Amino acid sequence: MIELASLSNLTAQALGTFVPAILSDATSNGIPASIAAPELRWAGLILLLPVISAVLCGLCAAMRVKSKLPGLITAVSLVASFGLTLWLFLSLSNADGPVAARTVHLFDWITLSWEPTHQHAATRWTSVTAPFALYIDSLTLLWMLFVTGLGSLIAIYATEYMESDVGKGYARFFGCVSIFLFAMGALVMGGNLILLYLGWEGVGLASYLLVGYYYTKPSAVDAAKKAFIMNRIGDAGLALGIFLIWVNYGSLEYSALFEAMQGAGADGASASWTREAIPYLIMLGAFGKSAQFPLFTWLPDAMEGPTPVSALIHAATMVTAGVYLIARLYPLFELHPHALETVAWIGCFTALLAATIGMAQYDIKRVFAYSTVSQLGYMFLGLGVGTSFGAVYHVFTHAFFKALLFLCCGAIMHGMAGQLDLRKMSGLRNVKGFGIISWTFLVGCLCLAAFPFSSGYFSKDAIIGQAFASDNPNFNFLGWVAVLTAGLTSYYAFRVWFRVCGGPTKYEAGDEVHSDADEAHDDDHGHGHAPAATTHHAAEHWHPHGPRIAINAVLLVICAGALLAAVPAYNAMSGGSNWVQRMVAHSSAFEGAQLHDAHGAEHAHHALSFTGIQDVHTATSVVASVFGMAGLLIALYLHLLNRSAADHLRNGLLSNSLTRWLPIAMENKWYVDEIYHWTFRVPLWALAHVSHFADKNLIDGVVVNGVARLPMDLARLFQPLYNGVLQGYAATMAGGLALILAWVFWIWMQGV
Amino acid sequence: MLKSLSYLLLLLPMLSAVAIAFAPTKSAKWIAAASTSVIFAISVMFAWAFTGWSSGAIAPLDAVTPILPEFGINISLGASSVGVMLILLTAFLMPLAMIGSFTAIREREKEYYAWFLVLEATMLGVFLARDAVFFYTCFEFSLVPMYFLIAIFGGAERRAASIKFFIYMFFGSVFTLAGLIYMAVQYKLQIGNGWSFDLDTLVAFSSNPEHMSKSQQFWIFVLLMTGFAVKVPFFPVHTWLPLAHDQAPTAGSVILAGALLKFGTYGVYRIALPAAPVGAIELDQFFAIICLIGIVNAALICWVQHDVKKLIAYSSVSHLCFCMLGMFSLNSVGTTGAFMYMINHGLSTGALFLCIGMIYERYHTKDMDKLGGLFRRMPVWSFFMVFFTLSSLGLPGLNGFVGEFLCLMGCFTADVDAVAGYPGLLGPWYAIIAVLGLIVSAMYLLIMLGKIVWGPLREPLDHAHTSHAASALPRDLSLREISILTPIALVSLFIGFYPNPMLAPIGKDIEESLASYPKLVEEYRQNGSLVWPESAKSDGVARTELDTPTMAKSR
Amino acid sequence: MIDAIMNSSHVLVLATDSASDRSSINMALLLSAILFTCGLIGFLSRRNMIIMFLCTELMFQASALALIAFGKVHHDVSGEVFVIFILTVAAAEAALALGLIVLLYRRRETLDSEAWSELKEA
Amino acid sequence: MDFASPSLDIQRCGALLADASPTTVSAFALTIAAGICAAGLAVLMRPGAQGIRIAGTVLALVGFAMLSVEVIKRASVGSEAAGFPPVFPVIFGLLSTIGAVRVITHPRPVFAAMYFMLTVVSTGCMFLLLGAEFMAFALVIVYAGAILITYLFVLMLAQQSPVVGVGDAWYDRVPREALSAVFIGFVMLATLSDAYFSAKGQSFIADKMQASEFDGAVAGWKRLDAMPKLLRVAAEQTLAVEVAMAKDPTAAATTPVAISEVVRNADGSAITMHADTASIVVKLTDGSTRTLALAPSMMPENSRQVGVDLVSKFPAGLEIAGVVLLMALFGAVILARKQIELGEDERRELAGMRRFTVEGEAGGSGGMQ
Repeated sequence: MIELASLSNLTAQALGTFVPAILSDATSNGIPASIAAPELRWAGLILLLPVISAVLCGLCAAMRVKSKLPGLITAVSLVASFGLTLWLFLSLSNADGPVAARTVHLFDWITLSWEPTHQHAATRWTSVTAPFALYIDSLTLLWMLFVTGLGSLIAIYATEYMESDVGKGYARFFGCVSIFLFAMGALVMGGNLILLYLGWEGVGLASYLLVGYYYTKPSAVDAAKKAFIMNRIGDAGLALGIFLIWVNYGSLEYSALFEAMQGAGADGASASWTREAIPYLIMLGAFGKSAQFPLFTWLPDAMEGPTPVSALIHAATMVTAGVYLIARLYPLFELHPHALETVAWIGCFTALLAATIGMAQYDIKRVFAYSTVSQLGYMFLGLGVGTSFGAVYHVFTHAFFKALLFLCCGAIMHGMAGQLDLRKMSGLRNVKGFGIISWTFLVGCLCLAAFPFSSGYFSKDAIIGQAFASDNPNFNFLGWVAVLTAGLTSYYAFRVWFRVCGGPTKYEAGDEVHSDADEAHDDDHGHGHAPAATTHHAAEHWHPHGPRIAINAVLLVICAGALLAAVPAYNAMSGGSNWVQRMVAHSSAFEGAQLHDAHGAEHAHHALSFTGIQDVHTATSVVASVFGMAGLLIALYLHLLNRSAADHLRNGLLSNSLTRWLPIAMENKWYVDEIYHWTFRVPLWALAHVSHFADKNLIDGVVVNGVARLPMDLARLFQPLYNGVLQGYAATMAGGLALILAWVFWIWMQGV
Repeated sequence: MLKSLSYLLLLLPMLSAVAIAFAPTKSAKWIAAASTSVIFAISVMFAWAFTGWSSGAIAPLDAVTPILPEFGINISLGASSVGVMLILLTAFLMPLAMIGSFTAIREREKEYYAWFLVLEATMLGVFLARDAVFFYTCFEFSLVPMYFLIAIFGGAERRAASIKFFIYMFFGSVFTLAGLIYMAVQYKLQIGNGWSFDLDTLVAFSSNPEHMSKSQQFWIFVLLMTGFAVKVPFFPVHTWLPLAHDQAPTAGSVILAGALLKFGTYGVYRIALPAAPVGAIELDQFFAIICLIGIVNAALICWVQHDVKKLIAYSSVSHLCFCMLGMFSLNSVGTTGAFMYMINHGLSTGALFLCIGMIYERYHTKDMDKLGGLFRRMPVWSFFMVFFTLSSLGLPGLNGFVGEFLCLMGCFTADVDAVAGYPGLLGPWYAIIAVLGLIVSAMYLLIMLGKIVWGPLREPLDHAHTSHAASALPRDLSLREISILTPIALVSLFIGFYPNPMLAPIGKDIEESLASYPKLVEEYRQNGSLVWPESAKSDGVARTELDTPTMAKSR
Repeated sequence: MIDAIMNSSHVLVLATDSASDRSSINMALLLSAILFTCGLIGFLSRRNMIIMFLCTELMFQASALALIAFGKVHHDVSGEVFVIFILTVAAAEAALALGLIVLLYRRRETLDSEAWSELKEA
Repeated sequence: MDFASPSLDIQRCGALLADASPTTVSAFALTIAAGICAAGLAVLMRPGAQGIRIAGTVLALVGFAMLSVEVIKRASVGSEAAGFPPVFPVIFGLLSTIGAVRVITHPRPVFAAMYFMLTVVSTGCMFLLLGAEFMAFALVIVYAGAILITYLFVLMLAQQSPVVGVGDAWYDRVPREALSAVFIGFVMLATLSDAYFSAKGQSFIADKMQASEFDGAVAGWKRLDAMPKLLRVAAEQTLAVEVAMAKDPTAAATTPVAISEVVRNADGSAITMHADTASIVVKLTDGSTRTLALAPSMMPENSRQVGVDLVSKFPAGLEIAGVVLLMALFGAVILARKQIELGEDERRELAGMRRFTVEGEAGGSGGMQ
């Protein structure tokens, strides 16, 4: 107990005590003014290298290269890219002082300027300028470090993982990965919102192409489509937000924008709805990309892509873009506390929702997909309650451990012929070649479950602690929800591990979907699957095969990364400063003074005061650890020690009419997809049909053809006169002549 | 130099058409390809020699050939930077369309290529015209070659399509002619130094409050817009387009989407907006709402199409409404965006039509339910298809994005409540609804990709049979086809990443030709109306002078 | 002989003085109107194609008469010249139209004009 | 020419029509008369009993009489002399009208043709009364002699003989829509007669006649001018008359004077027009010149005038008329020479097949669906 207390003090130091000092530093300076740094133009290479690699991959595809060359190219260029990022980081970071933001102008992209028409708009609102420029501050560097780092590691992993596709989709895969890295780089390093938007859509594209990598599988195609469209909804929000930012702040470049935002209260502009709407629209974009509540359903489906993709894009990097966006625009959000509270609510709700779904999934990749959604919810909670550091730190740790978990899943899938059902695998730790996988898997699960003193533990507690530290009772409530979710997280993480790696050794082969789909059906008339070949394969000649050096090495490196991600926190505990926190504090994501005025870490009363622990973060870690351990123990009992109890419990819930909805709803993902289908897609689809019908029959049929038909019908009116008999025509003619004569002689001439 | 090049631009296509008419059938396509390529080279030289890039002014070429001097009707040529860009676009697409038809057209080749060259002459004429009558003549005459191209070389419903196309267009543009003539007659009556059909003169005349009253301006705008709206096409008058696109031969669709539809937008920009600012401002919201309906309606319709070509055709409607929305934001940003959109729509939709044409040549169907998973069969084609689809849905980094972005930006900056910004008349709400169109466009385009490019392979049952009969076309794209699509792709990428060389001249051009707008728009925003003489002095003058001199003169 | 020559101008032209000239002109005009009307009525109401053609001849007569009467009014012989043309046309028409009537008659064995009404739609 | 543009002429005619006030009454009278004629004709058109037909005849005659009276009354407008009542025009007019009415009412085509001949002949007489002798004879020769005979031949070829008991073919007995036809005719007759015989029309005619009298004479002399032989004959006769008239009974044995040539002006005309006389200058054989005043009777007669007019004023029309006739000849030959071939439908019908032309198909229009 004493030990625990001392530890918690250390934790408190790590997480809390440095905050005021750094904050005061940051607040006094504001966001450091950016420095134009033309000498850093070489940083553009970080973006250029993936582009070159993408082009080369494209050439390989065109030349039908049948070797691992594309993978090699990509891996090399991404590693080089990482090296450059590291170099950039090292060259910019000095011992302790803040890293001043640098802007590097590469070339003009969109430039449109005009003479000012308003007197008071002489400086801003005179141009729409979006140069291809980089904005490099500590947040950028932090993000780019793990993006390029994990990117290159996963590329190396994929060179082996994708080897069965060599000569077929191999070049395509790596080309898309390169495009992704370029887009992600543009998103993170871009010096203005338009460039961010380019990256934003670019990663969406890469995600689309990679999720749909197994394009012969209709489910993969649908998943890709769904991912892109749902993202597009978010993107639309983001785009609107960007426009409104321009309208309200007059610029799109970060450096000018932050300046404008900091002076936002002073420029005398009334708080119009356009200004109020900005954070909500930005939020929509962030939620789309980061799979938060209204727009989260695409992420689990996106697991149709190859596993390295899931690890890289759908766990570590792309999905955190939403967090990056809000962190990047934190000054904006701080102007709108209600928006931040919304972020917190939605983040927390998503965390809980996704955790409950994750508990009931059998596909291990899906479990971790929901887990990703859930953890992203934590990050947004962190942003919402005001600890951008906590959010970013969680992004950082999560990138490692979740990538690790996915890569482990991928390795298992690779070795088990595509098997992902946790009911069909058991005791893999004893299978030859799966040792490294199992133990790195365990490390991942520990981090995910926030096992004390793992990296996830520190980052998650930074978030939850901040929630409890708040004066806002809503945030305290959210904190409790988050703690509960932490317990659930722990449960489902270990449910997977105990099921798959623990217990007696037992396994079935999967259907080899990911590698055989192309191979088996490259004949001219093959459609879909060739089941005979596969079953044959599975039944007689199949043995699980462990991964080779590339996968194992990468697993170990990322495992190390996941463990080492806790180092900044330990560093802080031991009296140093948390490196991540320092990075965040010197960027635009620093937590502004107004959020922390009322609730410093030191104050006496907080929501967890009943535990008797003075420091809120310590109290949080104790409470959360209790919940986490509870989850772990339940998982241990249900899924390792007494597996039949799990089924028993499930049956018990199902048989009780009061509770039977719970497992059904959870297993069916709370029917969110179905609700969307019936509330949005179907009415819209019906509207489309109505539109089509109206267009074809009403506008074209009645109006247009009607106008065209009018003369015809008019003619039909006189048709009886033309009865075909000569004398009929003659009578008409003569009558007409008589009438004309009568008119001429009796009327017209009288008037002349 | 510029003058002779401009004449060459007009004459060369006509001469080549004549040459094709007298040449042996075998050489028709080669003549067409060669002459369109030469025309493209000339247009590049023209653009190179063009002096108006930085000034933005409409650069008269001093190329005036009187036709009816007593009525002031001349063939007078001139170009603004915007016009030069459209000329470049047209001349760029033509050789590609011609080369793209090599295997598709095997009967009546001479007619086909000759009509196309005539069409090119009319298109270049529209973009070069500085005389209202010459403009209108080219504007209308383009219908004739297109009519024959659809009626002879089109699909199953080609007759109905061609007739509808022709009559619909003709019906609309008669009103435009009426508007132009009204302006000219008023000019004659009020200025009194004879007739003039010079576009700049007429535009300057009719936008002057001393000459045109509020209601006159209003009706001039309505008249001019009627024809242009059909061409654009705006929402309720768009129904000719899907049919015409669907039935036209591939190259016809390419040119229709790439250049012909731009007549409408160009006309709005070049004539309707500058000539009748009052009408434009007062009707602005009406047209913007029409655009919005068009965007969403057409996008939704795309969703339920089974025919790829129809889908792209409807998406064209949606896109052009988007473009016009940008233009009707009546400010520099939106109008620039509209122009980028015009060019980019020409490129990406044209390329999509080419892609679909290639599929049609191989499978003889455009039905999405019969085709699927073609990536397995034709990866190179699929690459281009995906590429241009993405460009069409406005992926940043490709050409479509710049225009789309600026159009939306135009609507936003025109916000009434904004702190500041470039004045305009629309607000965020317009853009918000337009964005819905973007979402739906992503939806239908991806569904299209999902059906024909991805998924399990589906080919028409009789494919093996027909492909042998049809031609020696390879399974995937031939080198010729790749070399058609590659330039478009490269240009798309270039524009996507470096649109600046286009943005600056367009901006200048807009500042020049819509010079009166910022002030008027600002005034309208503040007062809700414009100070404009309700009845100009013209009425009395008109009545007294109408009877005598005009009649006598016309004898 | 000389006397005969001197008086010969009155031999054939019965009406030389203005009033009787005018009354015969008037009668001629009236007759032309009546003939035309009769021809018209006949053309419209008779079913026999030959009679219908006869009626057109009647209308020719009427117009010839009117031409001559007005020629007299104008003291101009052009009116008579035109009558020659009318005669020409009438003769040509009679030759062709009657030939056609015979052909038509051979087809349907009737002279009823209503037997030929294919021009009507539906 | 006076009538530069026909529209002007009509307008002037209309202006003339408008100014006389009694026109309203007379127009009414004319219309009534035309109406009575029409009523009579309408009765005659219906196949009916003898009594009704007689009534119709009486009615038509009354109408005709009223019209004639009105018309003759009008002829005196503008001239003082009442003149000799125009017996011949009325008689020929009546005959002609009776013929025309019978043409359109007689159920037997042959009789109709015969009545038509009556009309032609009496119209020819009318031509004579109007001083158009050449046309009068031409009409009778061409119509009665040629065209009518053709009709009769065709009637013989085509007309079925009346069936005993049934009578004539039904389509000859029963007129179609006689009433409406008569109504149309009535409107036309009323209009025309009103136009001709209203006060304005009459004064227009009178004015025209007066105004153009001199022009007519001039034109006549011009035509003589164009006929050198006739001119010479006229000159010789005039000279002879003049010599005879001026012959001094005392100077019996003078040498006869002969004309060597008719002197022509610079512009080639020989006849010089004065106020109302025409004169020529002739060179005599003895070298002297002499001016001769031409008597009105020297003017060429009607046939010559028409002939000269035809070739000098309307040569193209003449040529075209020739071509028309030639073509008609060809046409008639072709029509008569061979059996016209049966159409597709007829042949199919004969072969017992379905007709080719489906009802309603003919109206199918392509175009916009």
